[in-house]
Amino acid sequence: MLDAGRTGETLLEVNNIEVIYNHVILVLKGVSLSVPKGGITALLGGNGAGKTTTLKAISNLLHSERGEVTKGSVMYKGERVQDLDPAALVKKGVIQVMEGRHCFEHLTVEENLMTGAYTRHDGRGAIDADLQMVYDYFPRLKERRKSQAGYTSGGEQQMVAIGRALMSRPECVLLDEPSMGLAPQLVEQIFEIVKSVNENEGVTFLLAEQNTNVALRYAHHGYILESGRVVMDGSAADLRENPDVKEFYLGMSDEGRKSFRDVRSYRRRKRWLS
Amino acid sequence: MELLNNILVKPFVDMVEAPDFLMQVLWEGLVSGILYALIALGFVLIFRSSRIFNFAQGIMVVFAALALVGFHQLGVPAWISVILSLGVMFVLAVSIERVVLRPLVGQPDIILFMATIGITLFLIGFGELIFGGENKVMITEELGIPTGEFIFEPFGGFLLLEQKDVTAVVVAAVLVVALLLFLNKTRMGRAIRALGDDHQAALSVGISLQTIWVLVWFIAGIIALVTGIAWGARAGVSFALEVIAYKALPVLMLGGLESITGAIIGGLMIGLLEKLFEIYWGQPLLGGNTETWFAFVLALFVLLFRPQGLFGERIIERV
Amino acid sequence: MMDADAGYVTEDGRQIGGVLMEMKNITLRFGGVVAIKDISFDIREGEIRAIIGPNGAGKSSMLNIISGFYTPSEGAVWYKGAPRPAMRPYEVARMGVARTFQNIALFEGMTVLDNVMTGRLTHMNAGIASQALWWGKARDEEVANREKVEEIIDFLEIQAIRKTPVGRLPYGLKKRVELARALAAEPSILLLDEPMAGMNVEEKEDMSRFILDVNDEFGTTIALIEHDMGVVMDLSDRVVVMDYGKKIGDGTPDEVRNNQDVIDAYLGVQH
Amino acid sequence: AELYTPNLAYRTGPFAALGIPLMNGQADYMTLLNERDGGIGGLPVNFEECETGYSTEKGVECYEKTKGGALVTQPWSTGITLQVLPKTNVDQIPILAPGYGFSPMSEGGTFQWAYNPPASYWDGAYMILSDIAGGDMANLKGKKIAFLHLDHPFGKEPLPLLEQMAAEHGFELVPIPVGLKEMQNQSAQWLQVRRERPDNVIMWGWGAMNSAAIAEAVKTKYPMDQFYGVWWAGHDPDLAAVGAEGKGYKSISWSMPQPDSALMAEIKEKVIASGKTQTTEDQLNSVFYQRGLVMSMILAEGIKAAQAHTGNAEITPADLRWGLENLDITEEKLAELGMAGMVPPFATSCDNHTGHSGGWILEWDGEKFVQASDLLQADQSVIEALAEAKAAEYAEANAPWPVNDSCGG
Amino acid sequence: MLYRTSGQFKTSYTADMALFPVRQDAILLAIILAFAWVILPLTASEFAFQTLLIPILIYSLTAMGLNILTGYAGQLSLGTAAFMGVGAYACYKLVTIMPWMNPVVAILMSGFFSAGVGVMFGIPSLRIKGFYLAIATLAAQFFLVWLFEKWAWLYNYNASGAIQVPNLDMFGVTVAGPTADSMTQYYVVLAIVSLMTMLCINLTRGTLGRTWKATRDMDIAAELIGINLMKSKLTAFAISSYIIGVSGALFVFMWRGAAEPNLFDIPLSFRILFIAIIGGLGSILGNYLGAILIVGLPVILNTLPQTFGLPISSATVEHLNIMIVGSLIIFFLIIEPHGLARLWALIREKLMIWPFPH
Ligand SMILES: Nc1ncnc2c1ncn2[C@@H]1O[C@H](COP(=O)(O)OP(=O)(O)OP(=O)(O)O)[C@@H](O)[C@H]1O
Ligand SMILES: Nc1ncnc2c1ncn2[C@@H]1O[C@H](COP(=O)(O)OP(=O)(O)OP(=O)(O)O)[C@@H](O)[C@H]1O
Ligand SMILES: CC(C)C[C@H](N)C(=O)O
Ligand SMILES: [Mg+2]
Ligand SMILES: [Mg+2]
Repeated sequence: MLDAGRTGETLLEVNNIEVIYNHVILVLKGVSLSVPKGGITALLGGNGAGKTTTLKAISNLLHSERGEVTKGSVMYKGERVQDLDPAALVKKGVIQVMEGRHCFEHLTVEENLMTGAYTRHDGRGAIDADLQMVYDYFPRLKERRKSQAGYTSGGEQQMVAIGRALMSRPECVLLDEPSMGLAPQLVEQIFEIVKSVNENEGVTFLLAEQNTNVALRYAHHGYILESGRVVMDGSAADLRENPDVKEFYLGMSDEGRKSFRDVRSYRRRKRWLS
Repeated sequence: MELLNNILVKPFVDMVEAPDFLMQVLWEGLVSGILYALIALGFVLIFRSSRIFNFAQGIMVVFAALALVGFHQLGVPAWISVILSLGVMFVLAVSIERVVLRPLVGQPDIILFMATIGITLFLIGFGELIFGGENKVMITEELGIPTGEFIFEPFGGFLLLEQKDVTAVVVAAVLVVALLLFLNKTRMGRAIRALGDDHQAALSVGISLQTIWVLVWFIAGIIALVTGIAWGARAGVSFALEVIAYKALPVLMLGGLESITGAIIGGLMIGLLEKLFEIYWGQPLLGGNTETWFAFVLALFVLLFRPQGLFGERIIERV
Repeated sequence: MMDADAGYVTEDGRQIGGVLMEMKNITLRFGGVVAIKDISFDIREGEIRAIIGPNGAGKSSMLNIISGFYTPSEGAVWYKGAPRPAMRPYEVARMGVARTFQNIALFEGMTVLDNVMTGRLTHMNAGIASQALWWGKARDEEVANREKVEEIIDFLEIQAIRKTPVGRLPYGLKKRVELARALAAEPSILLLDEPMAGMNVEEKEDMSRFILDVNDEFGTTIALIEHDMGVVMDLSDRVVVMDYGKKIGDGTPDEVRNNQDVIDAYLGVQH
Repeated sequence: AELYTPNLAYRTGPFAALGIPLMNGQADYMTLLNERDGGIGGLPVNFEECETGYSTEKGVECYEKTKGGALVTQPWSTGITLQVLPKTNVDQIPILAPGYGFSPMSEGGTFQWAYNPPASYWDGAYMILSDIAGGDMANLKGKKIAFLHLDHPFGKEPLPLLEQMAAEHGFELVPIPVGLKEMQNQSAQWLQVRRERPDNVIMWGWGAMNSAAIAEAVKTKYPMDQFYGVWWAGHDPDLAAVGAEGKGYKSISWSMPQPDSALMAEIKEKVIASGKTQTTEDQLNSVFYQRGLVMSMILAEGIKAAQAHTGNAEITPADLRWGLENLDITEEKLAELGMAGMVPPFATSCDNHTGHSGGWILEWDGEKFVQASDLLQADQSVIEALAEAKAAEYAEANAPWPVNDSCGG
Repeated sequence: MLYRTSGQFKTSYTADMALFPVRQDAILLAIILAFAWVILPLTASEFAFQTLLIPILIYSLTAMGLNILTGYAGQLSLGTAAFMGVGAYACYKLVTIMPWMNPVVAILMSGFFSAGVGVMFGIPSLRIKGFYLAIATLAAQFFLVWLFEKWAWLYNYNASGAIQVPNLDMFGVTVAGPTADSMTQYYVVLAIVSLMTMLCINLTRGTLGRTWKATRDMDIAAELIGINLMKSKLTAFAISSYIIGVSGALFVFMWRGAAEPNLFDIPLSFRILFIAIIGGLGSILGNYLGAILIVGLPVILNTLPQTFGLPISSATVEHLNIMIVGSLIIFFLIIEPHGLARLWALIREKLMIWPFPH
């Protein structure tokens, strides 16, 4: 079951891309990944490793941040998608849930969800059905559907953002840090939802996560990014067993979980080169 | 004492003594208010969809009106001129989106604001180059707008309503209702509002900035044409018209930058109050011409109590 | 173990002092929404106090009340045994309360160094003339405070990015710069709103280290909101648990961890 | 060599519509001289324009830019005239402001470098009042006269005279300023007119202000025959826009179009036909176009006088100053120039920089302006006394101000 | 290469805080100063003084004042010209009431009047933010210009309603008025502008500057870390208006020679705003770059048709000018929204690492 995603065809492929911000800041130095259809792929790595940048490079949202892909290519279903505008990509089924929630503050929760259906033309009925589906996944949103999104709590906003993406009936969701700032219970809940959407609707996920622990429990496959390069990849199960990953990303030493009080040295050396 | 009397008593006595005149003052205020409101509407629409404070709305009014008159001067029938001018406004919307907005996506508000001032200058120069700087007469009759007047004789005095002003009021009302429905009840309208909150997020859900912006600027162009016809019918068409666009600013602030209702109510309030103030206080006590600043001071005063304007969206301040 | 006035000694032998700040029956309403409902708890000198609870429980709001950004609808904040009069947030900051923010609130247009220097504004008071001439007091102050700030920069290991505009920094570093800015004020109480959100374990370890060191070295009292139970349980001396505006638990990490209400409302499973 | 006589013109902005025909007239006259006579005294005239848009700021820039080789400065705005006035004293360049500028400029002893022939604004105001009074100022007593004016140096210019006259002849003067920005929207001003019910409205308007005022007057149902304008407020198209409803509107004028004059024939032949002009056919017989011709004629005659005086074709600004001070435009001279009847005869002198030609009332008959009075004259004893006083005041406020006492006066 | 910084080490914080941590910058400045103080005055024509040098300096100063408020403290102002007007009228009243006063002293004093008025109109900024605040400055803009027109005392009841600069002497030299020499005026302006620039640099890099920038970047956070927003905003309004007032006095007394109220109307405000924004908000250098561009451009555009002998009428040139200025504003905003100063910084950064691309 865990490796379910690996067997299928490749949905999304990133070949050796390089990204530069503001014409001077080189952030991605040749990143390649492939996302198998129907799987959950995790993109792990520390702060500033370039996870968000990678996702934005795929969804073509870099432009408005003065960033550009200067080398390499992004292929979706075997087709080059780099030069599409983000809207066209959404129509093709790739949608991104941005880091930091990004709700439409002044729209109500329900209106927020409805904007997700913007690119759809399959009729009111189908859209309403999907709205119902999102409410089923996130009952809390149904309660707050008339509130302005700007006034909902962090967790609720995260749900709105994910729900909104689902409203577009995507084939592939790029999920950026879904767990950030969420209560532990909610983190589990959101990942459970990701999992069931993945299983029930066959939606492919590429998720960038800091919370390695949870991510590797739900993902099928993982990539580890450091300073703009992929330094390691493998199946989630393999990664979980890797001693470096254990020490640096899962906070486990050989004796099991360390207490945060006991970490004494600030700098530790990794065994791989970044 | 004398002064207090002049400020607090005499104006009201005057109002009561000549009610027909008061009504005329109110009507004049109402009509200019509607016209301010029309300009403000164009602003609001663009502001909602892009947080761009579109300073060029005023010159768009002039430009649309000039195009209309210009086509007609070339011998094109009036209604075809209207269609051609709409075409011009569409081309303008597309060019602005292409040349100015697209490269400036995501820049701070003030930069986009500056860019619209750049557009304003460009259009002034360009407009004068092709249409010439002279005053033109709006083709009111050719468009079938009634030019007569209604004369009433209330309280033994007289009240004169020009039919073209009445038409302007009616058209404005229709336009507002249509816009409100469009923004609140349609998919596009929702997308426009979403875009105003967060460009990036809007992009990420597949709302195409380009389409929406062209659409919105085009609608603003249509509003500009309507405004241009209405104002032009009153005062002729010339570049001096552009300065009335400044009046739309306090209207916006007073009503709230993102509110259609605000634009209308703000426009009416400012139109009425500034006229009343000018006639009953400004002219007798302050040497006149208070209309240059009254609207701004009024708006400022209101903002002190409601920083987001009367109908503006509450500013969400959280940390 | 807990003496009301004299404080207590922690398991690892640190002496915790008397009550520094006390929230008394705080209620906070926004229009019809009750964000906080009659909550009381205290923070002792030298203590690391955690506030946890589900999203929207009112934790950040509580912090905002402490730092003067929100005024409670009912109840009051007591500071050093006396109710704190109504004051503007900057006056609260000048009393020695510093904080970081849940959604990073750095000054994006400034360099890291300048950001941290703003943290010391409460310690600088040269006149405008002196500043304009860059002479006398202003100049001396600038140098003296710069030294202080450099210490903090060293301490948090952000030397390399001193002159970088913060807008360009990755998230984790921004959080660290925010901590630096708060520390620069040399606060007596430091409020941290989810300092480790969005970090991986390695970075959380670093951050934990910094927090513990601040507490150790400067004796700074710390109130902290955090969703990572590992961190909360390991670092804090006492924990308050909020749930939709109500307090549902208060005590040592162990007590809280085993509180059934807390498990139901927040933890989901036992941690 | 050439005679460089730059013109600070405006063909853009809200004042362009009225400026253009005037400036076309000016330019065409010079073109005619260049085409027909090879210029003046054998030297071609360079009548370059510098665009000001009627903005004082731009005007001063243009003055600075052109003053290098210029024989004269023609500011084309009272505001600009006032601002360059002190500078011309230093730069020693004559200002030629035909029919505009500061009325006390007639005091040649004080304003040695400034000329406003053939008539000043005070002349104009006086003539209008005398037409209202039907020749006897005593009739003004008890009247209420509104003075609708551009809130700009130009509009304020006749105020001292009007105030003095009001005090002296016992009529009530109600000044109604129109801000530059409200020119096009005068509803407040006309509401005031409606409230005050003045017996007459005198308008000192320019640019888009005029058409708006005339339209509002029609709308307010103000009796048109009680509505008077200065000579810059009598632009044919402005009235044509209201057509018959404007019937009775009057404007004082020191010029009169003469469509059948010899000059017009020559202009048509040598300038219009050869296309060396921006003039359009329909402008030719308008009041403003033909007034433009007169304005350039005054300058050309000044140059001729200077050339005759010095015996050189090439003259200096100081020579031209002499020329402008010794203009003698007689009936015969006008006939000789083919301009009979286009302007009343006048002469200037060291002490009299204006000439005070007097003027006619032109009245809109529903289609065109027609002459509606004999030549009117302002009472120079009144005007001169006031001008002297104001000139002295000016000199004192701007001390040290060079005054030439040798003119007498 | 030119900007290689290797070999330049700093050993103390004082050295690091010096104005020019990079030696090449200091050299460049020295060259510019030599130009401004010696070479330009010796070679410039009257035309150059009047149409380029003096206005560029004065506009730079005004833009600097605006930049303090908008670029550093983040409070958008659309009323700059009116505050220049306050300075100009104050100066006019000072020199006409007290003709013995040293004109430079009068100019520097007139800034205090505009500072006062500036603070008054700044008070709403405590509640009103962003574009809404622009309304307060617009209220100032329109109200003050109206006042300049209606309050005859301000212009000594002159018939024209304009103020006219009388001849003013300082130590026996005429520095203002119709007979003043352009070079003298240039030096007076240069001295005042240089002094003000120095003060501004110091203010913006010190405590106050940080207070302002913090207010600009995130006012809520600023207040929560101990910044008194009221003080921060009002000092910004005061200092900014002071500088703008002084520049307004210079504008009329050292350059235009006369002014009528509508000179201080909104187009002038916008011109200053252009200079500040195209130059770069939050930069001192930018004001100069912006002023050079905005003042120089029309001069060049105006001379172009002549030099190429194109038969374009002056009106057409004017129209084209407006169009071109409008387009260039957009163009510069697009190539670098943060202004010419940022563009220069990027070039400088590239020069430092040249010939390596990243
Ligand atoms: N708009 C931008 N301009 C300049 N540099 C940027 C920009 N956005 C990101 N960067 C830089 O790119 C690098 C990678 O950033 P990115 O946001 O992709 O990291 P990340 O892996 O998502 O980190 P985090 O976990 O903190 O979100 C960082 O060093 C960051 O400073
Ligand atoms: N300024 C405000 N106006 C209206 N409602 C507010 C405001 N600030 C907070 N709230 C509401 O108060 C409640 C508590 O919010 P708060 O931000 O304190 O939650 P939290 O415990 O910090 O949650 P999280 O863990 O998601 O950050 C929420 O329902 C929120 O919507
Ligand atoms: C020169 C005139 C034609 C313009 C304006 N009437 C003035 O005197 O200023
Ligand atoms: Mg990220
Ligand atoms: Mg929170």
